[in-house]
Amino acid sequence: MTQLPDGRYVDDAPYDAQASIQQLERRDLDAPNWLLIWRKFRQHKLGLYSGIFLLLSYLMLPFAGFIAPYTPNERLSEHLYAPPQGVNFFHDGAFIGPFVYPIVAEADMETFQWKFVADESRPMPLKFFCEGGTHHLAGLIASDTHLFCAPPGATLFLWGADRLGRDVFSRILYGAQLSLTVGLIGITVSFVLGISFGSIAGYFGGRIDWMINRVIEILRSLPELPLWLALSAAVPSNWGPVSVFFIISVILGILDWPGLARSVRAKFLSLREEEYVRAAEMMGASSSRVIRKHLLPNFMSHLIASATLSIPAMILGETALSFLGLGLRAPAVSWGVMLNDAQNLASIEIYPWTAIPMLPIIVIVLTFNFFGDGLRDSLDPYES
Amino acid sequence: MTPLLSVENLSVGFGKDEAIVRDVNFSLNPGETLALVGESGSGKTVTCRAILRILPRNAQIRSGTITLHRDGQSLNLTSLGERQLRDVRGNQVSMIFQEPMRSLSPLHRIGNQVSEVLWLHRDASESNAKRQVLDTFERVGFPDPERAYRSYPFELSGGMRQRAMIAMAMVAKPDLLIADEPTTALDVTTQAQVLGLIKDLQRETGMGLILVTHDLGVVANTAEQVVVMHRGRVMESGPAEPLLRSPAHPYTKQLFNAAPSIPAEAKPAPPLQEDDLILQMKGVSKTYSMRSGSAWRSDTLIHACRGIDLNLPRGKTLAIVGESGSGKTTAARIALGAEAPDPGGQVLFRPDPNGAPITVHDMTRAQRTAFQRAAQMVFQDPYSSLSPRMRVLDALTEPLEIHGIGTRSERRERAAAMLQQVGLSGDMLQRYPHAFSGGQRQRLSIARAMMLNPSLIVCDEPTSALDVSVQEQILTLLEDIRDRMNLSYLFISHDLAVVARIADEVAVMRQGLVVEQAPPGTLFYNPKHPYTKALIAAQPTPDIDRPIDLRLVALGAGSPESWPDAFRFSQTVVPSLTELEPGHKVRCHV
Amino acid sequence: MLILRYAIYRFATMLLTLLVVSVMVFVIINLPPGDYLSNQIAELRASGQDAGVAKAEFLRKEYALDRQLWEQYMIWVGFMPGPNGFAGLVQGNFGWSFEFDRPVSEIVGESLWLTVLVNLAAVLFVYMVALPLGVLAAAKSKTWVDYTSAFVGYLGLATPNFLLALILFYYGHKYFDLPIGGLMDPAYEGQPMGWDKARSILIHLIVPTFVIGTSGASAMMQRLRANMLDELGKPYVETAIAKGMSPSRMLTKYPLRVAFNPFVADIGNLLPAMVSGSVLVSVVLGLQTIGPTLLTALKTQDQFLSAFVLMFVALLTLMGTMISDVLLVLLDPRIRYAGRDA
Amino acid sequence: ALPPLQESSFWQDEVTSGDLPAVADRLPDAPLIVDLAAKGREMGHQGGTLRTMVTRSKDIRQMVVYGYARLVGYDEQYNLTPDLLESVENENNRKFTLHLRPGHKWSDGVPFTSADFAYWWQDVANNPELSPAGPPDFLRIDGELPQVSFPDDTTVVYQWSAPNPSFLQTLAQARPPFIFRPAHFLKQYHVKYADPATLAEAVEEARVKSWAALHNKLDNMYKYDNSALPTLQPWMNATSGKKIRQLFVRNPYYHRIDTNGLQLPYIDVIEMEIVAGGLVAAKANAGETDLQGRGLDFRDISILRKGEADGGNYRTLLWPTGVASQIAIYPNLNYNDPVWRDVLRDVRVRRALSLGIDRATINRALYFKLAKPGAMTVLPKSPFFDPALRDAWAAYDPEQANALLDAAGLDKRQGNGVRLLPDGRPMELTIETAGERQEVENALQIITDTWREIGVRLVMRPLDRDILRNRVYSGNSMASVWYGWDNGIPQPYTSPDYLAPRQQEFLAWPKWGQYYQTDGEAGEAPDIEPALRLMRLAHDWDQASTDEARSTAWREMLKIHADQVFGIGILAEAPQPIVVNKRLRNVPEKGLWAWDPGAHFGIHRPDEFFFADDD
Ligand SMILES: Nc1ncnc2c1ncn2[C@@H]1O[C@H](COP(=O)(O)OP(=O)(O)OP(=O)(O)O)[C@@H](O)[C@H]1O
Ligand SMILES: Nc1ncnc2c1ncn2[C@@H]1O[C@H](COP(=O)(O)OP(=O)(O)OP(=O)(O)O)[C@@H](O)[C@H]1O
Ligand SMILES: [Mg+2]
Ligand SMILES: [Mg+2]
Repeated sequence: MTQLPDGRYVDDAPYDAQASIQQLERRDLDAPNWLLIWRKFRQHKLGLYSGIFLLLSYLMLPFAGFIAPYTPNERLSEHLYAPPQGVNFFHDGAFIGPFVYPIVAEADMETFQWKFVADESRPMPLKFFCEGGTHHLAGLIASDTHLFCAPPGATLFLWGADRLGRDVFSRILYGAQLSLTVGLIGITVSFVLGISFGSIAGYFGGRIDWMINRVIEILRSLPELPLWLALSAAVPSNWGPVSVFFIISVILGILDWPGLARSVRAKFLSLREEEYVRAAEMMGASSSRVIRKHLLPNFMSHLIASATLSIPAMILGETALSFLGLGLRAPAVSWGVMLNDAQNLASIEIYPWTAIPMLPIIVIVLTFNFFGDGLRDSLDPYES
Repeated sequence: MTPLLSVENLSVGFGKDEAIVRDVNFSLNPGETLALVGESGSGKTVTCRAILRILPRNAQIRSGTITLHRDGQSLNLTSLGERQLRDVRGNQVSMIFQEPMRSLSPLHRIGNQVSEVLWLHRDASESNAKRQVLDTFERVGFPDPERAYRSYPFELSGGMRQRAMIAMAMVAKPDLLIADEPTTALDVTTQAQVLGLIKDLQRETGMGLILVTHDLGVVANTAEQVVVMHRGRVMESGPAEPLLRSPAHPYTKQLFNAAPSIPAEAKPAPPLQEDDLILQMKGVSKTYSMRSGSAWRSDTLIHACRGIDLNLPRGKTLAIVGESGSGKTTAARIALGAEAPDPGGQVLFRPDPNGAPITVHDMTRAQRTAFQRAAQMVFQDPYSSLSPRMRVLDALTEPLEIHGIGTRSERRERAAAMLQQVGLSGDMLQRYPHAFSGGQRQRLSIARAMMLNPSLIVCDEPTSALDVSVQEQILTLLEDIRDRMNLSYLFISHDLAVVARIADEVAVMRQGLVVEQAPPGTLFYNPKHPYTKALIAAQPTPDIDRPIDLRLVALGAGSPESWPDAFRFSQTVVPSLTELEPGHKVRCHV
Repeated sequence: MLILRYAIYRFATMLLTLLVVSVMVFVIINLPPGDYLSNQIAELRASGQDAGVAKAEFLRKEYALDRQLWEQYMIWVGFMPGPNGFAGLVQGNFGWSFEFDRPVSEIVGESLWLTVLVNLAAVLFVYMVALPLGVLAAAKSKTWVDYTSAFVGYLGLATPNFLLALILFYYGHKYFDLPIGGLMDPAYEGQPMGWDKARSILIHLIVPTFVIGTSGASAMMQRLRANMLDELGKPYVETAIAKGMSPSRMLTKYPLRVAFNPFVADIGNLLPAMVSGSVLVSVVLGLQTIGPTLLTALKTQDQFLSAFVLMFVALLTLMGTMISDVLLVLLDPRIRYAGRDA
Repeated sequence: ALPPLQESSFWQDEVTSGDLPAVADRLPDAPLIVDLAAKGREMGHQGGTLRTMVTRSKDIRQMVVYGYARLVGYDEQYNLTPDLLESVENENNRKFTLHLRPGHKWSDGVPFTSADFAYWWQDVANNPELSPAGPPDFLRIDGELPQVSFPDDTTVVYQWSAPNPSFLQTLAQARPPFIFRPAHFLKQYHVKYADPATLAEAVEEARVKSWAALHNKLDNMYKYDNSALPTLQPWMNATSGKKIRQLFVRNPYYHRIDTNGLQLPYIDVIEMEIVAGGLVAAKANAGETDLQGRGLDFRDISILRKGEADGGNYRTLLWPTGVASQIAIYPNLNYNDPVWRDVLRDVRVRRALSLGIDRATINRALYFKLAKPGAMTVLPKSPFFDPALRDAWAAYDPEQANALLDAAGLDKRQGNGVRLLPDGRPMELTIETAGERQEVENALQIITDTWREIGVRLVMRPLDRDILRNRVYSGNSMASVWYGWDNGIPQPYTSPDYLAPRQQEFLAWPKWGQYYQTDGEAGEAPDIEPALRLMRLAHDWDQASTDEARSTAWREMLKIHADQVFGIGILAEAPQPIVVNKRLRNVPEKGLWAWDPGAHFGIHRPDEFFFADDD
């Protein structure tokens, strides 16, 4: 830097008027969009771990029967309401591998509770890759090998047993098969409908908007209650509980979309006035392209949040419906069914482990939330 | 005398990349104007924002100190706590952002957003604030301050929004005003008025001004100090006079050489051949209704365009100049079918010389597709016209994708090439629009319009945010393509020098009307209309010895009622556009 | 002016929709086989008590239940004279509840204000909790504030309402001496409003508000947070910062207003969703709101009562959507409802 | 001779101020004197407020049930004794002469006389506007209505040409047909008696459509929601309108006194609170009730006991329930699907299904072994009880069950072991439930497992109570679960209608029941021998003139049921938790929780319960 006599400063670094413009590596240029998103997503640690957890959970589903020590409806009638049993490793100070103490039930006719006494003198080691009740890998291949099971003569209730002596832990694993899948169908239905109708109404406006809005209004004005009541009478009786549940979640989805559609519509009504939408239209972009590429990305955060929020509602939808005589029932196992059994004071105060299914629901919902958050962040242009 | 603001060794960088602004030093005395000029993308905006610490989330000030001296106190702005900084912002130091459209909240009325500064820092009552704001609105040249007060940003023209921003920054009479290209969207008469206002304020309150601009004429007319930036570094800085007279640094020299100007001795040009018109606008008018806030008051009608007839021959450039808010953008949008004209108006487009014309507002599906491929627009506000969630690559390839042209990699190839042509580097393709400087975005917009090899481009102030050297590059590019591909432009600009250079025909607009129309030579040689004369007089030149003739400006830019009888018009009585000599039309009573 | 015209137009549309809804409501209610009186006769017979049968037979005739369905509809709405002249909805006659053996208006009138009260409390709770928390979670995203509020919210969401209520009641009673169920100490029932009564109502409202409100609050909070995060990067936020606004004021005035758009769209759903959403909660918590009334009415096919409640909820929904449509225009000046090319 | 009477402190003020006559003037000339000592109960004293809960607002009618003031009522041994009546004469079940207590008064002090009976008979039951279908069915014998006469103020005579053996039992029901009305009150609303203008005004005011509607609305002796309506029950409704907490105060004219001369009921006020069904246990646990059976389930026992242990002010009793079966499965013999119908009509199938149930496990899992596993039959308290009937086809014997099913021609099986019907469909037996009781679901869950061993797949389907009923009646449901017979303790005089295919409410033969109930207009005629036999036996009982003959009919009907397994009972006498305040006295330790006969607390006479001063 030089100072000229008239008080000016002049940079004296060499100056090249034609300084080269750096080139981007080709690899980067050709990277498809999802890769760029993935790169950003990777940086969101919480989202990443949540995603991995979810992936593992879903991968586990076909093998739930293998991991669970018991089959879902296996009743150990001598162990009603057995409390959770710890798995120990040291007996009398000596390491002897994972083992449990056998427990015996006694009826207490004063308190009307079962009293369980563990025989602390007889450690019984767990068995691995052992034989147990038949389950179906991926719903197809019958097998009776379990990852681990209770030693003969003892029980293994990691998270206790319920009113009929069924293992809560195993039931939760089996319950995941339904709770993590069927409920999501409803969300999908509701999102597909809500987004399509909402964006059509919001983007096109005018008469289409009027029509869709009237449909929405009418749909929403008719409360669900009578519908459920009518439905519970109309479903053919030879349908299995799972197909009933399936239909119900589809219907839940069908009933659920208007709310989303209205949000989408409202947002699009204002977004469609944005200049970039105009610009795209003037370039000849088709309506569906404008909606997909310009409008929806700007509403993605809301959609992701909404989807995450629907998950607990869908998992628990059946608990509410069971008041009306709908919803899943035994022998089907789902978290909602299990919680339904736990909806009384005794479960809270005396047998708290029967309310354990709340845990996986919360964990799943939270991981979905963090996953969605990561996704949101990696789609957000302002995040670096 | 202690300087009002001193910036020492400032370095700013984004993310983990190398610093974008490096070792910037300058200081500013009270009452003085410091002009920050330089290449588009050189870091002027980032520097200004660093002063108030309003940087994008991923930017950090890497080193340097920024000190504000006030009432004998000195505040280190780089290390000041958030709470104290809040007190500085808008109160002692206020800022005019470069892109006014996006910088205003779309959902609040202009008046509300502007008065807020007074509520916040001056404890003004609502009515008191409103009075002051209306007053400032008047002074920044709003013809109808009341209306502006009630308007939402989208109801205003680009220049009006910019004036609103200016008013917002100035109502509170700060100690230091940072103005980031405050007059890009203003026509020269309004610009002169605004600059005059700023000068007045500086005289009154001793306000310091950092003026970012690319218009060397403005620099010559206003600045005491000049800082020239290039690629994040200060190339040359110092008092304006010596610097302008004899630039020392090669970059400064290059910059000054590139500055266009109105030819001093214009020659009347022959009228334009009008046998092969690519675009024809016949009696186009546009009336907007402005929603009134209350349920009882009826909506206000705004006549944006009134009976516009324009013809654009193939391969030529028709420029529209005129007052801010006179309906230029509106006319352009109507020409491209983005907006429907009031009934009675018609726009005709001829895809090929012998073919039948298409009525732009009544096309079949196939015609529309063809039209949309052939006619493109460069928007006045590039930021808004780029989807914020679309990477530049996608934005550029989108037109090709829509019309199904080329393979994926070909489209990429073309995008990269186009980007280079407008002076941007290929590594920007993966960025989102917000990560660009104003001028860069403008170039993106131009690049996008050219992706499809159109036959007609409507350019709405395509170079307003560009420094003169880049502008030169872009203009050359435009001319080049025009000549090579027989492209036609409808070119809206405020810069008469640019217009003089590129246009084959110029239409001057005022209050929704074309007041004078002629080839540029004729127009600059023999301007007839008082408004045209004012425009020419208000054009600043990068020559300290030729200050703007404010008297002439005031005469022509005043309300039409104050014009000589022959030109006078009012809301209802409008003289017709008469051809005074071949190819030279003036709106006057004959 | 435009808005006024729009509001009037929307109102007319609403009346039309209401008519359509009334037909559908009536049809749906009459969809299940049988009706209240035949069920009741069956029930009476089932328990071997035929004493009440006579009365049921009487009502059947009195309320024209022996006529064609469409005639019943016309009579119900009041477009056609019934056995005792014109007496339908349009004449202000809401019909008779067989289950409660009283005019519908009497039954509904009682629970109506309680419904409004409970839902208002819940809505208030939702807004008072969700608004600040959502904004805060966005402003401080990825901090403990954000994570904690998400966790607590999802905890509320992932617990079945009844279980949540039971837990809150049980431990609330055990440790804080909160009352179990009900909306006020029965002693205050029918008493004029006074300090003690208001206090009693407030205390009784704690758990229900919480139970009904948590899911709504956490849903709104999360969505609001997402929308806010989108807005926070926008340049107009910077302008506001440059003005020197305090963060809270800035956040609420600018980005919140934009982020609020989807919620305004859903205002219409707020009351009706809470009414029907709180039905089950009210049933299990023993709240004397309109929800349980509706459920019993539906189950027992007490048709006039359920039809009226359904119509009422429908009216709320329609008014809600109407209000939200008008609000949207007010909120966002850019919105026009016109079609694409108009 | 009357013991010296004592005035109640509750009404003391009114008596002193002259608003109410003294107790001696309020009682009938011959009040009913209760000998508590003879019943093994304590003498009590007046006063106190008893809190109890119900779950639906219409359940305030439970006060009529608990109050159990009937013309004739059951005592704890299920003998009929006159209660409101001073005496009753029965001539061969054909002529009943009812004698009222002279001086007996309604709760408003107006005498209760045969005019009240006459009003009902002439102006209510036989008024076509009030009763379009005429007098109630139980008064009709083969379509014939009784001759009713009112010889004097205190005598009413009902007379038929054929016997009406259940006339008095019907009057003693938990929900009785009141054959009298407070005429003085209701006449104000009867066209025949009322001043037309006032009546029109009242109709207008009540927003009803006609005088008849108004009369019907006010005439709610059972619903008990009209506090203006005079009553004869021990407590009268003191709260107008429907409230969450309904108060009932002692009836100053109640007709029963104890041997100390204290007018019953002992307890001054009953506070009945309407709460949500799911919260009853929680509130009981919190000590917010003094006497509670309704709304409590056996599964609540542990939490109740825990509340006791935590220092609750109550104790929990366990009473056996009085229904014939706590859980019973009814294969629908009138199911619309012909193949299934034939299968279900095969007695071997029903027996096999019953044999395939592990009742002991269910009892253990659900009732702590406190219930009595067994087929559906009467309870030990009934004279017809026979252990053999209870054990018939009720042992858990999958082998025999399999053999029976094979013999029934269901010997083909699917790969997974499920038997095939004759037409090749798998034997999936759908059992529909009302979805109200969790123990039913749990029991079915256990049955599902054991039935799998006999090759029957059980599909459970919960429905709403009303929907379930409609589906069964229309023949759309294959099988359903409900309680067993309501009356598990029949006596010779109890009509065995419910054992015969005379009622659609017995879910195994809805259409046969309809056929009988509608005189052949709807439904189908029974067409299998055992059903026809039951029909004949029921008729025999109707015609029988001696207890001997009636008992014979009863026994044989029960035998047929046990043999034919029309309803598959699972267990009976399930324990019902009864929460009783520690200070509340005279509540029996072991009672039967039965609706009819029994009226829940009714036959234990809550008017004799009282609060001891301290523990
Ligand atoms: N958020 C961002 N992330 C990364 N790079 C950015 C971001 N914002 C701006 N830049 C880059 O920083 C450089 C300086 O930008 P700046 O806006 O300061 O330029 P400028 O001098 O104001 O240019 P113009 O005259 O065109 O407005 C540009 O090259 C731009 O691409
Ligand atoms: N959507 C709208 N609603 C109401 N008024 C509008 C709308 N758009 C433009 N106007 C008004 O129309 C007039 C012309 O605007 P236009 O944008 O065409 O001006 P311009 O000549 O491009 O000005 P500038 O040079 O400042 O960009 C202005 O007064 C503006 O306020
Ligand atoms: Mg800039
Ligand atoms: Mg413009």
